[in-house]
Amino acid sequence: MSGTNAWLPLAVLATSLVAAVGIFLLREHRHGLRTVFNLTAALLKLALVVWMALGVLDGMHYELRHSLFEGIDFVLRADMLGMMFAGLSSLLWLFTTIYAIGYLENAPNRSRFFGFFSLCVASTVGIALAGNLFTFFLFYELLTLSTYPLVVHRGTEKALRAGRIYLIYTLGGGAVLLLGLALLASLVGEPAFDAGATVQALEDVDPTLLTTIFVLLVAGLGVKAALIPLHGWLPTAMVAPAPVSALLHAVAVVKAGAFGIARVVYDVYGIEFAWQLGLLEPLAWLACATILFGSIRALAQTDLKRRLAFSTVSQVSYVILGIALFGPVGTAGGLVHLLHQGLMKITLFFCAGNYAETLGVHRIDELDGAGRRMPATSVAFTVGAFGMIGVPPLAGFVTKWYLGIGALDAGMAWVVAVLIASSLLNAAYFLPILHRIWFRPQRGEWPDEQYKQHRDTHPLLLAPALVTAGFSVGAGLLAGMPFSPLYWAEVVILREYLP
Amino acid sequence: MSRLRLAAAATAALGFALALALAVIERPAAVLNLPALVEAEIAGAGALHPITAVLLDFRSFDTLLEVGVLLLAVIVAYALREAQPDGPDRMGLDTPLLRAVISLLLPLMLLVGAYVLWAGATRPGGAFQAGAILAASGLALRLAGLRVGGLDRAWRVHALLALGLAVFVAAAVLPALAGHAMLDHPATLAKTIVIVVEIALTVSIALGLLALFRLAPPQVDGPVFEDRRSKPRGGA
Amino acid sequence: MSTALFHACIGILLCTMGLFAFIVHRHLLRRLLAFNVMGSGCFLLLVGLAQDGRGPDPVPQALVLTGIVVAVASTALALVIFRRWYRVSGEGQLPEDV
Amino acid sequence: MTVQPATANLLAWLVMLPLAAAVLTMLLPLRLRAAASLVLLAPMTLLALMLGAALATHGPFVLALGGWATPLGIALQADGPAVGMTLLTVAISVPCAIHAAAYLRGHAEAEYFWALFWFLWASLNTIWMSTDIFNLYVGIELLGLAAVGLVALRGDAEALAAAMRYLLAALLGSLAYLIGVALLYGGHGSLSLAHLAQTDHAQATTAVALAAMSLGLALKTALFPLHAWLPPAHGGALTPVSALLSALVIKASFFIMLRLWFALAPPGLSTAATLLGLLGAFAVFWGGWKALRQSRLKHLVAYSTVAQIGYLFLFFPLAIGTGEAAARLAWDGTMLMLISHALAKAAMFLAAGNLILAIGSPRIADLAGIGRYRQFSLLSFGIAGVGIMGLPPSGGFGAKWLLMQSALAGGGWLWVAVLIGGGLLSAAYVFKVFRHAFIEGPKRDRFEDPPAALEITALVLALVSLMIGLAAHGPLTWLRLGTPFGVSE
Repeated sequence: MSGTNAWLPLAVLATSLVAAVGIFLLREHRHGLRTVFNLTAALLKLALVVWMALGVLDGMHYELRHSLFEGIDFVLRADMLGMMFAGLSSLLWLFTTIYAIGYLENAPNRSRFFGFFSLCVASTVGIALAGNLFTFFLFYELLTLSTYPLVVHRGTEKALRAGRIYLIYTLGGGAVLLLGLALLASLVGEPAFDAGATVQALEDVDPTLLTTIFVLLVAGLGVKAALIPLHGWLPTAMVAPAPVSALLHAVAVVKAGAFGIARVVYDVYGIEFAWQLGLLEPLAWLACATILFGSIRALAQTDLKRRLAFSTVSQVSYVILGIALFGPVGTAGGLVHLLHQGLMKITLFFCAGNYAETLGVHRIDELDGAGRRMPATSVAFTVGAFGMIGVPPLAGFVTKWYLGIGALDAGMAWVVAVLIASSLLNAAYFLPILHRIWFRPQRGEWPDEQYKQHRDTHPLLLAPALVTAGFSVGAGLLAGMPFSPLYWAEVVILREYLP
Repeated sequence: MSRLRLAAAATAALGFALALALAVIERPAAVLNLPALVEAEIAGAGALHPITAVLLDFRSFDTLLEVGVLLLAVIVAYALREAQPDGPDRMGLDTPLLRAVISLLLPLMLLVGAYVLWAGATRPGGAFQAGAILAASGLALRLAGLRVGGLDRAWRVHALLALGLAVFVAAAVLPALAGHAMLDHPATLAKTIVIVVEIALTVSIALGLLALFRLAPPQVDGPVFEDRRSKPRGGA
Repeated sequence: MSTALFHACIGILLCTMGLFAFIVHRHLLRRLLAFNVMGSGCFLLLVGLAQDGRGPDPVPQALVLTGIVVAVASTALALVIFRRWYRVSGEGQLPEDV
Repeated sequence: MTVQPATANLLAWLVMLPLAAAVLTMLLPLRLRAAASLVLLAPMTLLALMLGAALATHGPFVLALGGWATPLGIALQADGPAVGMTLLTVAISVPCAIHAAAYLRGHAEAEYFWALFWFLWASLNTIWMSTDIFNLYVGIELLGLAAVGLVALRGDAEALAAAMRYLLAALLGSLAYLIGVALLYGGHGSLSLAHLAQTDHAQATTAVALAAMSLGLALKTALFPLHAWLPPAHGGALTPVSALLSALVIKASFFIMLRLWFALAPPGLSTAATLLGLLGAFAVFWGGWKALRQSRLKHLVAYSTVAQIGYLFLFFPLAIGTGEAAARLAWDGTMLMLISHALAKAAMFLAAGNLILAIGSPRIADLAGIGRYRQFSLLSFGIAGVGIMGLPPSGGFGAKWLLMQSALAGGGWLWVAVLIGGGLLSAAYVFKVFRHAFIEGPKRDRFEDPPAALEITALVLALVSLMIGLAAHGPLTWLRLGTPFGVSE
């Protein structure tokens, strides 16, 4: 293995780590330099990830190994699944950074914010590149730590409460995950992402113990993936600034949980072994319950961001559902939704942030007539909402289609009913919003109108929303083309799960 | 005093005594005969009296640290000293009778101290005993309201206090500079070194004990202590 | 029982008494006295036990000399701190646990 | 292994130089004491590094002081743990000294701080290296008195009471230890650990001696329920003193305990070991709970030390009566815990002291608003907190991982629960500080600015405590040299 191949994963990690350190050291008023740091790191990371992803596609092997203790290594490795997640987060990080620069203009504590912001993405990429469950756990906990200051960023009583709840859930989840991990390590040594080897090592082990470990791992990861009943932190964390919500819901946190479950099912236990142990069907049940529960709760919310939050609870479980469906099509549906949900949900949060920043609108019933004041933002929001509902040809439709077929393949026809019910619920909570935006007249003054000189809103806020909206249209329309999310998901399946 | 505490103390003390008694009764016969070893090696040591040989040669490292402990106690006492140093006016009794007695006793005490130091080489005695006697004579002087003129300067007192440890450390280090193990004095010099160290120790121990007494003066009145720190600092 | 063993037993007795007093009393001077009683007991035990049935042994005697200096230094230090504490607070004992 | 006297003498130089420095800093004019001490840090560091190199080339070796071999004389030894701890002492003392030089500038406490500091260092090095149980006694007395003196330096009523309480505990602990020495010498006629290790341990005398010594040392280490002296002493001392005490001083008595148990533990001692482990477990929860309830920042950190000490004592049940693999993992975990706690806790105390300087108040509630203005101090506190919470990638996490693996290998589910539960509890009290620090409000916007030397030393220690988790493999292999765990590989 050549030197660069070992150092490339580290370089990807280092881009945002170095940026984080640099930003921490900057004085608060050095806005220009901080922006340069932020954008350079984001672009550089994206370029490196794309380069590495193409390399992986060509069959290159990128691995960095460093011995931590006897028998436990710190491993950074690029594989297809990891690159998929790394690609998603570095792409969305770029947009979120741009958005955050616009959003936080003139706000205090920007050094701290962007420092932890970079640290957060470094952890996410670390999660994507982790070559064994131990390394995964390192970054998973680092993610918890680096998101806390972002959640409490506003420093209000509500924000601090949300931060406390966030910590209780995530650190608790981390502890459960650690327990599962430690048990697993005591059985197999290094818990490598190598399902074949693990299965061999686990052959003689009591299935009850294996099930316990699986439950512990999934429970620990399920906190971040917001599986019921571990989802409580997500709606509370809505008090954070909009870019942080985007980070939590689309780029990093919930995705890290879902991605972790994918790793556990595919790379630690192996999907066949997990199926044999009978672990997948309960997971599917749990995912379906979360999907329906999230949607029903979303219906009842009057706060726009809270409705979106419960929508996330529901949508992330599509990913889990896809993972729990035994068979390539279901897997494809789940993995592709990892990307699709990210694109769509980030669009929605950018838009919700724009409404709040530009008009001071937080509640859904204040949105009447927003389409006329902010047409571009509203178009982006509409795209995201239709995508979530699963209207063809948008990205969400592709997911649901594959999940449905996958469910039939796996012999779980009832899942299709859940999917239909969920889509109806999605429609039920998104369409009224769209109706208010486009078809209701404005009711008096906006609560707190800013950017009056702009036709819509500040360009730094608008552009990211439009671009991600465009991506979610593209991901659906061009699903059959090379390098689309679906293409990647299929490559992952072909390369790694169906030898 | 609560009954509970009494009971707890009694139980603890009783258990402790029983365990010790058990340990004493059950103790094995020692395999090793250290006194015989001391006897065998004493010719190569720096003193003829076995206790002095153990203290200042075989286990001189212990003694070195012990001198450190004493100096350390004096340093802490200095660090915590009163804002105004106590003078003879606060400590001395200054009665003619006391003066007379002390003027008679003092030469004798100094003589005994010197003898005890010298005797340490061959029979019970040595630096600590001599130092204690000298400290007692110094104390007697202080009580009579007399001061030793040369000891009014803090630096001089400090230097004499540190003398013992300084000389001992120097004696420890010298063989190392000559390529031997630390504290390993060549047989020809061992006796001289031991004597030099003993004299230095005697001075420092005497002064140290005296300083400890002086720095915790036995009066209850006097001004209440004023905070001596230059500016307050958050923390406690 | 040899003299040495007798010394050791007295040592145990002193240690026990010292420990009891150390726990029972709150006044710092009493506790310091208790500590010194314990210390003496300990030295007696050290010398007595070593010399029982084995004749005079210079090693424990030397150890005890060292131990005495250490004990004197510790007691003196304790008294210095006690005096200062007494001056500052007017109390002869430590405040109960916070 | 025999080595040149010059090499073996490195061990003694590491005690003599600080003693000489203590004398020097006592005699120098006031204004030169700090400067001289800072200059002397360089040769101390160099000596420790040379000792490390000597161990790496020659393997473990001993120095017979005065040329008298044991059991007649006293020997100092260089094995993995001894040299490791010596290096750790350098790693903690150097930043603390730099911090103290800045912290004490212009304060009356600076007058004798330096002499006490050097005595402390000399006694620590003695304890790491000595193989003679009576010499260890003199060592812990020197250490205890130096530590008490440092606590008392502040001179106010609270500091004096804390020092007095600490002194009483230290004296009682030393006496318990000395009784053990008397029994061992009475029973075996030797004071050398190496000789004592070869004696028959299966009788009451050794057991009682070990029990008395362990009790005394546990009191000095502040193991629950003997910890009452620690929070006022560590919480109330001057900041650099708190850091030194929590990082190193309590570790010294624990270290002696480890040495004794290696040399003397009679077979079938798992009950006593379990008892120590249980006390450790209680310490973890009680210390954590009390830390959470504190309203003063440094007292919170001090109670955190009470909790973290508990983890160290898990070593006994994990290593005694379990398999070889479990014992080895327990040793690695305990050493890593000791090192990373030392680094992280020193960093945390220094950072806490800086925060206190910045807000001008010892109370946690007064931190409100500091998150915006003095993020640097807060960052150091946070990084150190990662180590205390045992979250990755810190050394604290690595230690917990190893201890957990050891517990799982030996089937000790209880200890796993302690490790995980204790981690959550520590997260609760660390984040309590942050919850207050992040409050934004109109309360205040003026904070003092601590000198850069104070901030940088805290940050450097914190970063080292974080990074040690990623670079632990080498040091851990090294720390096994000359111990019962150093066999394989």
